[in-house]
Amino acid sequence: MSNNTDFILSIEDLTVSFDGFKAVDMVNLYVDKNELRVIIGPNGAGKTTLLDLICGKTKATSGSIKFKGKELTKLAEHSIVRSGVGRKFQTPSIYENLSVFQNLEMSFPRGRSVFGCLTFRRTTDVIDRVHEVAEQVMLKDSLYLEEAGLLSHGQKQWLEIGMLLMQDPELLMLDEPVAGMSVKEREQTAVLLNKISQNRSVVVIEHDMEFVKRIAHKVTVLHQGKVLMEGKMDKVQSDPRVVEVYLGH
Amino acid sequence: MMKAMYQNMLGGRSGMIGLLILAAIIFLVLPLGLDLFRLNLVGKYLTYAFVAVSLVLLWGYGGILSLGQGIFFGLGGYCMAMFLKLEASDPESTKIQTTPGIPDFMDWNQLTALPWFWEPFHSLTFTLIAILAVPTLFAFIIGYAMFKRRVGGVYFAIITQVIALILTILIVGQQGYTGGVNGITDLKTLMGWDIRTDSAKYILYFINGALLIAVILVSRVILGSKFGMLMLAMRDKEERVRFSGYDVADFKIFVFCLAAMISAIGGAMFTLQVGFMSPTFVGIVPSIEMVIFAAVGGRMSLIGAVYGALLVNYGKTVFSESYPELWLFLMGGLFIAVVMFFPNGLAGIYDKYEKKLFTRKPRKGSASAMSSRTLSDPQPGPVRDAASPPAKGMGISNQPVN
Amino acid sequence: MDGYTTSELWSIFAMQGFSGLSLLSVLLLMALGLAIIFGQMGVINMAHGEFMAIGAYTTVMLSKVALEYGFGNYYFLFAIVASFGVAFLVGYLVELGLIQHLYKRPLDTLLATWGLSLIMQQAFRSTFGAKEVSAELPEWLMGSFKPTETVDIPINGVFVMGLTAVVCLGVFIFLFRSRWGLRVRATTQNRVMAGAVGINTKKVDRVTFALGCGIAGVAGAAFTTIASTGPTTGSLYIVDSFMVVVFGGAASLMGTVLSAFGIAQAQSILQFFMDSSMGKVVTLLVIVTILMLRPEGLFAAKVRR
Amino acid sequence: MYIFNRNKLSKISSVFIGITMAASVMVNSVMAADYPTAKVNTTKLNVTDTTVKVGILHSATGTMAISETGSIQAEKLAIAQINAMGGILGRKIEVIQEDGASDWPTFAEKARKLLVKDRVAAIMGCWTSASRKAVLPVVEKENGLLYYPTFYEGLEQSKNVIYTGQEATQQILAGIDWIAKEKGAKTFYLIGSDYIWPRTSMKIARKHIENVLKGKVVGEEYVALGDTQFGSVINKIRLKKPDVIYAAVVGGSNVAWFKQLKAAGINSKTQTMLTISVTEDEVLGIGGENLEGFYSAMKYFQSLDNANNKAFIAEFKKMWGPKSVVGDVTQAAYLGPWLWKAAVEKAGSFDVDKVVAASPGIEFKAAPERYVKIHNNHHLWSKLRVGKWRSDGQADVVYESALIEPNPFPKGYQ
Repeated sequence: MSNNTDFILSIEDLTVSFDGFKAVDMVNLYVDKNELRVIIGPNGAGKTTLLDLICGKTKATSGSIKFKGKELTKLAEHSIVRSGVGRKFQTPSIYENLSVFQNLEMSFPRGRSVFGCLTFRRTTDVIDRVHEVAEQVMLKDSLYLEEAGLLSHGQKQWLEIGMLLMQDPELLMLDEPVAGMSVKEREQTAVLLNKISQNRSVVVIEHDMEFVKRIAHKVTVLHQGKVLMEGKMDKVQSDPRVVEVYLGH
Repeated sequence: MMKAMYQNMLGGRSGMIGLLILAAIIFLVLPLGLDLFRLNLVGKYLTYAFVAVSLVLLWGYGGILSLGQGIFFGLGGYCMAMFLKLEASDPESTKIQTTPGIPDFMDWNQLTALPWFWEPFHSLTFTLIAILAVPTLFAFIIGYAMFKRRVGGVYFAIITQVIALILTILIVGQQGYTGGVNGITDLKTLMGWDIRTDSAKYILYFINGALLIAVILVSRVILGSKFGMLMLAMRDKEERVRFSGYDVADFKIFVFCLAAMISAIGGAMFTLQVGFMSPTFVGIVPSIEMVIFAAVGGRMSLIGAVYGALLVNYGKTVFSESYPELWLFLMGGLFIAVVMFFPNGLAGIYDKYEKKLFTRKPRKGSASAMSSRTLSDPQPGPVRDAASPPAKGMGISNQPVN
Repeated sequence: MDGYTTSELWSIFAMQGFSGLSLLSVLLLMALGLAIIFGQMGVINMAHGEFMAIGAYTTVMLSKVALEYGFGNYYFLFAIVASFGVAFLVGYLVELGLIQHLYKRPLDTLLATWGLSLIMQQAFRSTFGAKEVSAELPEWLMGSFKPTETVDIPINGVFVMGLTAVVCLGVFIFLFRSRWGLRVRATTQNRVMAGAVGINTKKVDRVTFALGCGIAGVAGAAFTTIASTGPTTGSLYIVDSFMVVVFGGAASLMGTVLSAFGIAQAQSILQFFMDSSMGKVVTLLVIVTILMLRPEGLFAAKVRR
Repeated sequence: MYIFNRNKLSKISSVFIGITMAASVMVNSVMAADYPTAKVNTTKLNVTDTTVKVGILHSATGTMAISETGSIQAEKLAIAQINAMGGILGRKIEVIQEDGASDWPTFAEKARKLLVKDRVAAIMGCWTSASRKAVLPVVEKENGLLYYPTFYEGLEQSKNVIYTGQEATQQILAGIDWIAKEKGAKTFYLIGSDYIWPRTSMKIARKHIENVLKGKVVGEEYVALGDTQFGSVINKIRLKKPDVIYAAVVGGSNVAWFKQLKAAGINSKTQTMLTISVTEDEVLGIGGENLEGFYSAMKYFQSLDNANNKAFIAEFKKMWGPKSVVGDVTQAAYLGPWLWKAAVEKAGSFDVDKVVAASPGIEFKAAPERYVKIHNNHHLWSKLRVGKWRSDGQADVVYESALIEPNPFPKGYQ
């Protein structure tokens, strides 16, 4: 792994400990450009913590996270986002009191400073972009819903993905994007993710193996804060260690 | 363009009507209906309204409860008072002192020269700048230290309260420099203009009213911009905002500084109209009372806050005259009732009532304008949709503590 | 300072340390109650000082009764228990009528309890009058003993400190060694789970809140040994107590004890070498600065967020 | 200064009381018709053919209410007595009472209201310096007349104010002289609450101790208003072992101060203390047993043994209940309406300018403190008494000075 710049994201020897408990322990992970990587693992394996570390929500105890060759561990959250990393949370995190349009508009990558916000104007390029993304995440019909809180659970998940797409990130991290979705919605989401990953890298945490099969280029299995194994889905699924971890759990 | 501007500043038709009514009350009804004595009282209440408005921005929209707005009200007031005091302490009228030409309380405290930080207050220009800059700078320091470290919610409230306490002790303890418990008193003229005359009182009242309306307009512009929307978003889902690439602390610092500046204007006008400034307006009790003004008026309503300040103070004057025993009970009950039953204060009650009356009509200008255009694109222009947010979701439960 | 000899300085530190300890007692008793209410339940009780005043008034009233019937020498022990009881009871009622509706809104509790404190202050004024009243202290609490020639230690200070130690110990045992404590901790850590395993969480909340108020009542009884009681007595300590709790790290009782100790000693020593207002200003400033650098307080456990 | 023989003076004056009282009744029986309203009131004051309006402006609510209630009662008593004697220039006094609510802007507001709306001929009012400072610009601007009862720091003199309490030098110098002589005191420890009155008083005390008595101030300490922790101060006092503690602690702190002293084993057997901030009113809160044997320097004590005072106390208790206590300020407040009456009658007019002009030289011989006279500087000539507190909350007067000239701007003490 000599040259970091080959990868969009390279994580090396990443460790975080909470009062001695190592939630993530010497993890190494490399994600290619335009790759869709799925991270699986039993509860408490450290999956969400890993995403937290990448996006800066949790600070690493040691190790390094490089994004496009740039060290992220010391950066503030907003700087990480601005450098091109988007993150979706486990439970849909949208602004329930704002309209769907406003939710998307808020994520438009312009006017992010105080002054920028005060002088921000809703120009046609903003409107066009919102429409484009709304179309993509299947929310075109709900665009003018006054309170996004009224959307269904699945639609909220899409809205949050849409908000990330507004930022046009090079790395998109999704924490359980299909939780609480119907079978049909899952299928639509799978299509969506495959489309999204055509021009950006995506890291997904997911439990639904059927879903994972449909989208994953490569799968990483985390267990007790460590990488258990990594590879193609079929290979991972048949690995005895993985089976043991899941069944033994 | 003009239309957008109008929508933005005045919050649409209903917002404009509300503002016009308020202006009419301040500029016509009260001056015509009240004698100068009562009007002067109203003028004093209106200086508190600045603080109430600042708390709508800070607390209602920003979700940041400051229990130390008295700090900024006081700093603004003290800056003004320092200028007026220096003008009142010319060597001629203070010739009886050991050191003529310095404020009387300094002389009593054995100071023989004007302290350095008083010197620039000889200049009115400097004073006017200081009234705005000193509290803002102070707010910036506090805000920077706290928000950058994600101190929020309850902790922020308690720490601002302690800072208010520190400042009060300091002002009272350093009486040679500050006038101590008595405050800075016996203020007479502003650039030779006697502020105690009837005509001056009228003029100051109108200036005060105009400034208040101006502050409300500016606040509306800010709330109507993307900034206002962001405040709501932040109060709702701070993490999401942060992970959309915004530096949340910057926005909090800004709104805290803005609130400080608005409160300071109120403080300066207070000094001018009342004729002195004292530490009683800096401490914990006035600071928390000012929160109740905003709460009674409606913590999400700029105009409501003004009515809140007027009503609570009027109630205080009336009740403390006739039923002094009852006043604290009433005030305490008001706190509890507003929190438990009317979290949106008067504005909330008004909205509810108005809704019942005009169910056919869409409610507030902006939000409903949006829904009536559901099929068309929103117009390019400033983001004004957030000017009148849905009244739901007042709970500040989403405040992260750290 | 102007020319103290070494032995004098030595006695200064001994006596100041002691005077810090007696400040500590009231502060700690107040803060302990708050730490339970705020730290364990997340409720900001701005009326906490008024619960202390309830205790103080109870003690004063009992002292009047005791004088009348001539058992003035022993009433004080009984008064401590009574102060706890009365404050506990009022706290229980307040939780029932007010606090339980506001658990999810900490900032709103702050405002509502502030309103409550205004009402309670006026109630004191209407009942006991605006004038400050003070309890007749039993003889055995008066005076001081002198371990050395220059050191004087007031006996009431020693007594109050002993009382504080006993209360602290009691709270620790209650929270960490009793079944009730287990329920309290279970409820505060995971309300839903606690409810699921059959704990009556509402009752637990009520008792916890009332317990905090009761301890404030004991603080009030202790307070009567050093000063008089007026309607606004409670408001003197409320901000300081909050500082102690926040400074110690809200969730840690040990932190509360240590921070009360630190703050009281710092203030006491500083007030000796500066004047009293500057001593207080410096103490508060230092705390605020430290809190800005370390918002979670001194002794907060690192938790996985 | 001390040239009068006290005993002789007291005998003479007690004879005088009867005469003056009788005389004043005679004078007051003059009809209002002798003084037509148009003549006695050229400045649109609220004076009719039968009445004259006077304002009372104190805190009836808030933290200061405890202290100011006595003043309100005394003023009302004086006014009731004056009315019973026929009023002033044949006009009954009608009181408009306003509540300053312990809040300084409210004081200013209400003063303005009394002067502008009610057009009162005089205001009896204020207690704290802060409230007076807030009211002063209003009174001067509207050309009103304020009778201010509290002993205070001096450093003030206004055409529109008559100060019926002592300014600082009147309360301090003679008391310190006495205690220095009586106790042979050389070292003093000064302690006060942290605001203008104690600070000014201590400044004057220090200069006097150092320059005149050649004694030594071994400590000077100020505690924040409302502070209840005196541990540090008491420790310092223990180390410094002053001959005299000179104290000006006020309000709630006062109680804590004496209580903690007693708890620390410092009492009048081991320590001399002279305070200038404890009157009978304060003793109620502190408790006589905590004070026993300490000294206060005041111009008036309830226990003063003279006919004026006995009559006054009897009337006061009749009006306000037998449990009432009367302190120094309460008595000074009682003087206000009487001094105003005398000045109005001397001027033959209610006009403020004329009353002010007539005021210097006005004497009041029926004063409970026995005799006062208005100085050109609008303060009163008065005596200083030192009282030694008993456990029942009353004081034994152990020293009485001669009349002291008021000097609000003392040279050499600034």
